Amino acid sequence: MINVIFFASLREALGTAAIQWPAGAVDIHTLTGQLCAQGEPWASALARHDLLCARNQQLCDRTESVQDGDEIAFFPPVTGG
Amino acid sequence: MINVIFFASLREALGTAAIQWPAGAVDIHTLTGQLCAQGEPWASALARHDLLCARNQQLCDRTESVQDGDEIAFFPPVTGG
Amino acid sequence: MTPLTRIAVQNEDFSLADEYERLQNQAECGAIVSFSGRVRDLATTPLLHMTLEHYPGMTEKALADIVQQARTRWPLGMITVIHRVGKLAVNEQIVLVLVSSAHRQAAFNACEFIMDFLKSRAPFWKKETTTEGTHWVEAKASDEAAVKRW
Amino acid sequence: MTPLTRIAVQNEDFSLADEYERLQNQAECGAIVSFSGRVRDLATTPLLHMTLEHYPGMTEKALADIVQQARTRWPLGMITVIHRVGKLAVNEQIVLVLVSSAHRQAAFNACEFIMDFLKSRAPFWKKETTTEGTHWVEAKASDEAAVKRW
Repeated sequence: MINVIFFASLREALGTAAIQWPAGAVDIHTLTGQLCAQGEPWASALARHDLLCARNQQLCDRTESVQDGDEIAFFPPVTGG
Repeated sequence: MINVIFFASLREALGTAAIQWPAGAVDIHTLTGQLCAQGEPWASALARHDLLCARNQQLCDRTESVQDGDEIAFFPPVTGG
Repeated sequence: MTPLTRIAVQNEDFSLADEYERLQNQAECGAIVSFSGRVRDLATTPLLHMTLEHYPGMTEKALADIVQQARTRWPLGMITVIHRVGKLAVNEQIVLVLVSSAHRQAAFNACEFIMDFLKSRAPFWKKETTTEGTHWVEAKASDEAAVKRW
Repeated sequence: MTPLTRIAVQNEDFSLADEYERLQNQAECGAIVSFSGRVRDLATTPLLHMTLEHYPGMTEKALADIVQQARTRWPLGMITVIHRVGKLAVNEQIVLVLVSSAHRQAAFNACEFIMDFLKSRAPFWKKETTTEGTHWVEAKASDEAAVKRW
């Protein structure tokens, strides 16, 4: 399984902070497609082109590969400091 | 009269912190020449090409004009901070 | 021995004085630059408070990574990065970055570098509560541009 | 009303904490950058102490002028510049520059600008006393170069 987590406005739009998702997607791009295929609110919320993602707590591109046991996070642009 | 003052290593080289000098020099360049004409240690100490000068507590060039009652300062490059 | 890097993500307020005191030990590092950021009320509708969310675990790693990048670029002594999370009132302190170095420009550059990358790469999100409701703060293009300078 | 600019040339030590506290009032200025410099012992012969000479009267004017130049370049809130003179031991604080602004980059730039110009334009001179005698510190070409950047 993959632990998929969401933060800030994305978490609120999805109404969930984390889901367990079956392993199988080769990369984050594919995983995003699988999540969007669930319909709304997933398709709209994950369509934001400025969303960032991280694999195992490290910022990465959508081309980053995904493996069983990974923690994949999606979140809007950060606004700390 | 002009109040001419010296700081730091220049003050030590001249052995004096301040002198009263008759007005008459048109600019600081001329004044410097008059001071150097006193011989040593003036000629050598004031020959340092990196010496800075100030007229009435404002940094200036040697071309700055001099008037009766002015305070003219000579000093080495500053090293504060 | 005092560790060279101190990173903290916390609810509690911090004291610049205490953190500065900690950096005083290193005789060879004569230059200390600090940045501190506080909650501002610049909106047209009065700000009641701000809530800072973060990504526990990743936040500390991201900050440590940014500090490490700074250390590869400049000769630095001690570095402290503290970022608060949770509910913060107007005028409360949010973030502190302290950098010591033997060289003034290195300390300035590193402190600004850390702040620039913290703003665009560390997983924190601000939500503002005004008299008219709550909203997430939008990221600024100028912050992304600031990162591109380095 | 708290004055926007505070300039002090003094024998006594200063407290970053106290000066920082003074800048906390301005709600619109969320960014505060500070620089502090201390006496370093980097020489090959051990430094016993340092003596700072200055040009009373001109020093304060030169610092006020530098602060004024910074204010024409960036939108700034409160600014504090404190420089010590007289005899200072190794590790003692020499100089403090604190700048507040609504903008992070403005605060960083102004603090660095003030330090660069203070180093090359304000009439202070350092004399070091080591175990082998006393000597005046030489000005560094890098400090003059730092001023040319602006």
